[in-house]
Amino acid sequence: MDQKGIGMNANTSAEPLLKARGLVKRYGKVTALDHCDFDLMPGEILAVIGDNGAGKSSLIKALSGAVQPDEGEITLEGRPVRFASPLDARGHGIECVYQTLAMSPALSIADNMFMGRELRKPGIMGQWFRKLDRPAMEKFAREKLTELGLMTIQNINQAVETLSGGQRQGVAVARAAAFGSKVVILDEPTAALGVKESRRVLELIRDVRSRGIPIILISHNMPHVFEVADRIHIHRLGRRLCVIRPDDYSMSDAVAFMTGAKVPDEVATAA
Amino acid sequence: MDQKGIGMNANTSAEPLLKARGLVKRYGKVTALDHCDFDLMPGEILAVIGDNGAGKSSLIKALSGAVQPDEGEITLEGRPVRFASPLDARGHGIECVYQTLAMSPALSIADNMFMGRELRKPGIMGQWFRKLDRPAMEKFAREKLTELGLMTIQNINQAVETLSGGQRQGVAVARAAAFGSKVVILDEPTAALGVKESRRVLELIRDVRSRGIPIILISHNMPHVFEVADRIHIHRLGRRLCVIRPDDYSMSDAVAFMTGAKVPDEVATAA
Amino acid sequence: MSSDTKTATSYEEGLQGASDKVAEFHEQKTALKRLQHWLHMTPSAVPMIVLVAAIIVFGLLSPNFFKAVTLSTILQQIAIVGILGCAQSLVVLTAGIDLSVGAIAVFSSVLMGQFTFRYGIPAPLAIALGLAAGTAMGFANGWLVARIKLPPFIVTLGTWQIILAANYIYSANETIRSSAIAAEAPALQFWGYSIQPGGVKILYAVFLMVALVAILAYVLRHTAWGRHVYAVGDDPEAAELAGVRTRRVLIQVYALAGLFCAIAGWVMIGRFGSVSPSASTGQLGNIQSITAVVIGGISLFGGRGSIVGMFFGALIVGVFEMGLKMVGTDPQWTFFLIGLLIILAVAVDQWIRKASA
Amino acid sequence: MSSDTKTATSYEEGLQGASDKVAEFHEQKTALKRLQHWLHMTPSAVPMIVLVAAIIVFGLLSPNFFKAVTLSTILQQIAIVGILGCAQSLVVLTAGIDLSVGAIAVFSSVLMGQFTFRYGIPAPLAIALGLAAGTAMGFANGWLVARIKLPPFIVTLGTWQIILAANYIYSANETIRSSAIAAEAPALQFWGYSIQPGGVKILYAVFLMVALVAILAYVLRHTAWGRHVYAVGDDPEAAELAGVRTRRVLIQVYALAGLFCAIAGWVMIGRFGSVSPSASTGQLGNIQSITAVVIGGISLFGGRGSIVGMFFGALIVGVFEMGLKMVGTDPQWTFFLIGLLIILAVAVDQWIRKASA
Amino acid sequence: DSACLITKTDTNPFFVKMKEGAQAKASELGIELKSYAGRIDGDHESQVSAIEACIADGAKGILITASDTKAIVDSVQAARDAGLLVIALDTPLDPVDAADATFATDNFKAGELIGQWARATMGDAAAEARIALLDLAISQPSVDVLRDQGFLQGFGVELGDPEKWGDETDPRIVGHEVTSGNEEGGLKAMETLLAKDSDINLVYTINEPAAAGAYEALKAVGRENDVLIVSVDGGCPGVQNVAEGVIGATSQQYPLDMAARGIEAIAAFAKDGTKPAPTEGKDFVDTGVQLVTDKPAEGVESIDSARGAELCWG
Ligand SMILES: Nc1ncnc2c1ncn2[C@@H]1O[C@H](COP(=O)(O)OP(=O)(O)OP(=O)(O)O)[C@@H](O)[C@H]1O
Ligand SMILES: Nc1ncnc2c1ncn2[C@@H]1O[C@H](COP(=O)(O)OP(=O)(O)OP(=O)(O)O)[C@@H](O)[C@H]1O
Ligand SMILES: O[C@@H]1[C@H](O)[C@H](O)CO[C@H]1O
Ligand SMILES: [Mg+2]
Ligand SMILES: [Mg+2]
Repeated sequence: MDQKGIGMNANTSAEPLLKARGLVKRYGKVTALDHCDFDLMPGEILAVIGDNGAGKSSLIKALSGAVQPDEGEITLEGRPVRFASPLDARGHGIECVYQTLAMSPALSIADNMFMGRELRKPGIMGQWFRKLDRPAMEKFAREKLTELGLMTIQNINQAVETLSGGQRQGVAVARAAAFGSKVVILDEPTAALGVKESRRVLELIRDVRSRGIPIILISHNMPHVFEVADRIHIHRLGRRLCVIRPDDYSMSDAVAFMTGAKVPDEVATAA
Repeated sequence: MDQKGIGMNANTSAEPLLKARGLVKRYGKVTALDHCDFDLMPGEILAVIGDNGAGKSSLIKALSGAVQPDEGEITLEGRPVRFASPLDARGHGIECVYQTLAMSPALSIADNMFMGRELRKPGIMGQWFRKLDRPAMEKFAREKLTELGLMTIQNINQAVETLSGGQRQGVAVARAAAFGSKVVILDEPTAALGVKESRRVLELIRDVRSRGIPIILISHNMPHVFEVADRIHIHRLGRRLCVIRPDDYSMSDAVAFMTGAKVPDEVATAA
Repeated sequence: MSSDTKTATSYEEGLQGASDKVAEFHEQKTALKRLQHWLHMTPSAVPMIVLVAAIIVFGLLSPNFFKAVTLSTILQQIAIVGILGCAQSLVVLTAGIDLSVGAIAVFSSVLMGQFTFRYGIPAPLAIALGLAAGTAMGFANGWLVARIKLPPFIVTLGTWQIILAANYIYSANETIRSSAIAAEAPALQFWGYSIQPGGVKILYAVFLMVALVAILAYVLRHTAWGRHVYAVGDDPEAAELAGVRTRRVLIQVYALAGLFCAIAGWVMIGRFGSVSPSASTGQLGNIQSITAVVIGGISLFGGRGSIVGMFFGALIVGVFEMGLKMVGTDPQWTFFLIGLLIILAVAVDQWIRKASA
Repeated sequence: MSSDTKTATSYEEGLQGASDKVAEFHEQKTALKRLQHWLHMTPSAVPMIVLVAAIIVFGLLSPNFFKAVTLSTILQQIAIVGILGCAQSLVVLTAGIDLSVGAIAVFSSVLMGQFTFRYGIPAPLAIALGLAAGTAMGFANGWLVARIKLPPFIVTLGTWQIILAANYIYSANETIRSSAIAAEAPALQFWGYSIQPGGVKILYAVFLMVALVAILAYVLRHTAWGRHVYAVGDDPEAAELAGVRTRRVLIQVYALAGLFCAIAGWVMIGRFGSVSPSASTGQLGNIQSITAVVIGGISLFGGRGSIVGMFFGALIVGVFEMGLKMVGTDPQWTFFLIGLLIILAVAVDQWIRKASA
Repeated sequence: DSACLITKTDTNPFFVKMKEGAQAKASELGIELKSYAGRIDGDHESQVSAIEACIADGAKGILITASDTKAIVDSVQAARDAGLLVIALDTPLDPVDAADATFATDNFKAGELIGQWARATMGDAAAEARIALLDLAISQPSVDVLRDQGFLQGFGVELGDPEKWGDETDPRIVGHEVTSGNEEGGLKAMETLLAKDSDINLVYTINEPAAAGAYEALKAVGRENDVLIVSVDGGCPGVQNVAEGVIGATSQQYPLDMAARGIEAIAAFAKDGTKPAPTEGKDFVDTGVQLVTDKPAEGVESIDSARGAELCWG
């Protein structure tokens, strides 16, 4: 059974930037992804919503190289890809904020932001002695955090483990937004954030899109989703149930779909 | 400076069930609590809101024995108390869901729910051989999760580490709600939860209150806060800025207070 | 103001009639898959399989191996390591490590012996005092770990040296001879007695080891205290927040480990006949017990594994040592091959777990 | 449908004019607080203070201690442990442990010697081969840890035995004499040469140790690779997700540790003159280097600590051993006191950290 | 004046007694004695640092039982260059003249004596002997090799390379196992060899604790009376074991004597620079070795356990 996106009026002709077909991921007895499809169009904000345990995180982990799907294929800009690791996916310009944040608690904010792509000093020190350019990294990190309004962070060299939950999430989001070049994936980026900080993240998401970079946003916050998303991928029981546009459906409809209270027309007829 | 709750029309005569005065908690250079006051009235739902890093989690950790404040005092039902540990607080009937959830990843859901208050078999096996009553514990755990609608959990003996973020949070909330006898504290209980699951938690909170047990709810979700809270404690820069009633102020006002955009009248005159 | 409250969550109307269906997934249930799943669910099965395989291989290689005497000899050779392994397992389950197990065992045995022979204390009382002393040494470890919050490795590295040095200084390196003990204080040698069903000798010490393993397996699996030990090893902060008295549990674990070590010390007297302060258990007991624990599949990061696995781990090492020697390898090669075995046994374990995940 | 969207987040109007003020807190800045804060920020300062205190105490206790010769002797005595400590620090920072360091050092030194004397390979080439062999042994450790995902403790416990046994078997327990080396292959003894400013002998080995510590400190602190080592030790999963090639880093760390061990092996030849397969470094090098690492404040759980701390840790042990010897303490009392020292040094460290937190 | 005593370990009773002998003599002569030891048998590095500490401390002389007889030579030379008198105790250095003097047991001879005794005692049965060898350690330190090879030579087994044990091809040898020189190791090694061949009737042991362990294993299978155990050391518990029939014969050495004579030599050296001279015809001062047994065999000189007990050192 091929799950079709519904309500795809625009971009139907355009080729998806990131596409997945028939992804399967099993954890022992649990099947987290059950022949799941996925499409991300160029320049769009795609929200992914679904119940807890529906398999959203598993999906984006498969797309970003953090887990290897058991079956199925992924294409990026039309070319089939297999990401062996997150670094691999990152090399292809896919940047991801995981639900678990992926930070090294004992290292500083700046160290964490540049993990795996550190800046080196110009000249001999950098080239030959591979010396890090700490001032540059710190300056950059400070700027990015300020953009997000995370000014309660008192010291950029603070270890991440001393930050509050929300502060940590802010750092992770800032990292992804700063470095994503083709796709930015955010798994519940505002879950631990306050009102002010959430607002900044939404603005940031729009910013990123305005740079032409598409975004995948997983969120349980319907108002946020309906505010920023161009399309909404509704995930249910390990697979894509349907894709809707926020203008065509109400939040109630979306909630009804994802919880199984209603079945979207197209799926109903297809089934 | 004594911070006064404002807008406390009802219950003004009643003595707070849990009260704190002048709490101070420092982490090295950072002062997370700066002479903070706190009052929880019997039978109420008290929301605590504030920016990320404002010190909300630090406050409830001090109230639940997870950290020892450097200064200040806490009274429970009018009697001064000092909680040396969470177990100590629990002995006084204070049950807490921490932001970090406090679960043992390798242990099962049932083991986690009953950690520290395991049920023993009746008769000799329990009394002399201290044998656990697993069937009873599992049954209870299953019931509590079903109440919360966490039915995607397939196996009550699953290790907690194999649950999705939201499922984990659900287990933690179920634990606190099931065992709290005097006060239930929830630090962002719905942060990782879906729409359906969040709704169940809100219902659960009301349920608990209807059993006469007051609840402290930390949340960044203003609609939820305004929906269920009797009073709202607004936390800013490590201390209580003011306490408002949801009927007296709008969400916009609350947001303005907590982010420092506006100063509540009483505080303004007092300062 | 309640108007915006209502609107804010109005989309939740969509929840009306939400499905309560649990996801159901079709699984291929091949025999292999089922085996793997069983192995995964039964962590001590893996070392057991390695063990059985080893026994069969050595049985084929060496004609004498498959005799009851050989097998009972192996059991009696691992009795001490098995008991020390119980102590070590407890500590490792809390994400600790105890380098002092061997030293405590040796010093306890020396104390039992010297109390009897130097001060003329009746043997049963001397044994009780020795057991208490071992418990006290373990308690000291636990106190340093739980109260002063020192890393277990460093605490027990220190107490290992301290106890061993105290052992030599106190005993003046004097051995108490087997014949003297047999004549004057046979209680010290109790665990060296044996039953001989059908001519095959089985030491009391072997029964003791099996009993201790069984008791500990029960306690860890079926009592609240056992669950707390796992929780403390898994994530001590979470355990503390969840209401476990982590420090008390830690101290109890180390003290109990000390008691087990002292029991091992008593068994040593029975097994070796004499009381010797320079028994190599003092130096090697820690590595041997850790080897058993790890081959048995207990995670050094705490919170995962079973005591029964440790027992099989000890057996595997015992079978290998005996088997290799009977096949006639040179002692240096035996050493070499045991090293390989340690790595291989754990690698096989890892492989099976991975395949079944 | 956008109507409810607007309403849903309408309360965010309250954000208009939100304060951007950062919380400011008044702190009491007493001298003690400031000292504690400085100690907290400078983790290697604590062992340094312990060290200075120890030197002063021994200087008072023993008239001969405070001589340049004594101090240079201490430096030369810790040269090997210091270099092994570098290897151990790297591994421990990744939350691993390397029990095979001493065995790799001894076997590498034996290989260098035997290559020269058994096969007549020119000494510099033999040294290069020995260094390569040490690196290969480390690589094998790393491969097993990173690829097969075996626990480092068990891997290196296995390779420790394997390498040591191979060492005895290959060398046939033969010592190569100092006079033969001096005559035919002086390059092997290079690190045993010394400069003698003002009559005080300082071995090249001491300079080498200091240089290696300095280089490693630089690499760990100021290069991306160094940061990755910390990240891998801190939380390997997070590091992997954040884009660190954890497996590659791990393999590099173990291989580099192997290289350092081989260098230590070369230094052993210089220091002891001869090449001996039964050098006790093979047995004790691991515990000695771990002691230095832990007294130096590197966390055995990975990700925290500095190589300079390890250096002070090695020095502390060296000063204690020498000091106690010169005061004339009985060897068992020395072991006893070193055991106490290990616990005390770490306890003091812990206490300062706690006080300043 | 001060002197240093450096032993292989200080956990082996042999060295404990050696230290007692040195200490007694040192107090008598008014010399300050500082003792050092390795952590384990074969711990060469600790001995090197001990020598360095003695030099730094300005001692007059060093008594050393070297763990690695070849490797220690450089350090000993450094001490002699610094003006210290260095005396090898128990174990000769390689070359012997690396030390100023040597007071030692002839360990090869110690082994040879028990080998000869065993052969004479077994008589014709020696041709079908089933021999178990309980050695010290897999690193094969020199005492380990000397005693083992001496025993085999004395018994009439053809040696392979006399520099190592374990390469003999004589079918009478059941196997070699290592014991760490203590009861625990002796017991385990004996159990293992018995499992391999239950007809063993002659057991060589590196020292008396290992012999005691082997006896326990034999007793456990009821063979304590028909197996011959031989050993080396002559410590008091060992001699008593000879008297009780646990050990058939043991070669007794005299560590107290060695140490006392070593201290005397250092005292003399400190006074007027005289150095001790070696025993006639040998390159070291032989402190003697005697076979202790209550079943003397023809052609092998021995003393009985009563006399052995008078001379013993533990
Ligand atoms: N490492 C794992 N081992 C076993 N099961 C797992 C693992 N990770 C996820 N699962 C299971 O896979 C299913 C999907 O999990 P996933 O984390 O993808 O859900 P989700 O949609 O992201 O949920 P949430 O909204 O709560 O984050 C869940 O049932 C979960 O229990
Ligand atoms: N263990 C700690 N060590 C050092 N600093 C800490 C520690 N815990 C909290 N802090 C600091 O204390 C301040 C308050 O933290 P807290 O977690 O109480 O905030 P919060 O209001 O709960 O924030 P959030 O909404 O993001 O959870 C923050 O600046 C944080 O960095
Ligand atoms: O020579 C000594 C003694 O004879 C002792 O029995 C064991 O250790 C050896 O090195
Ligand atoms: Mg998720
Ligand atoms: Mg918080």
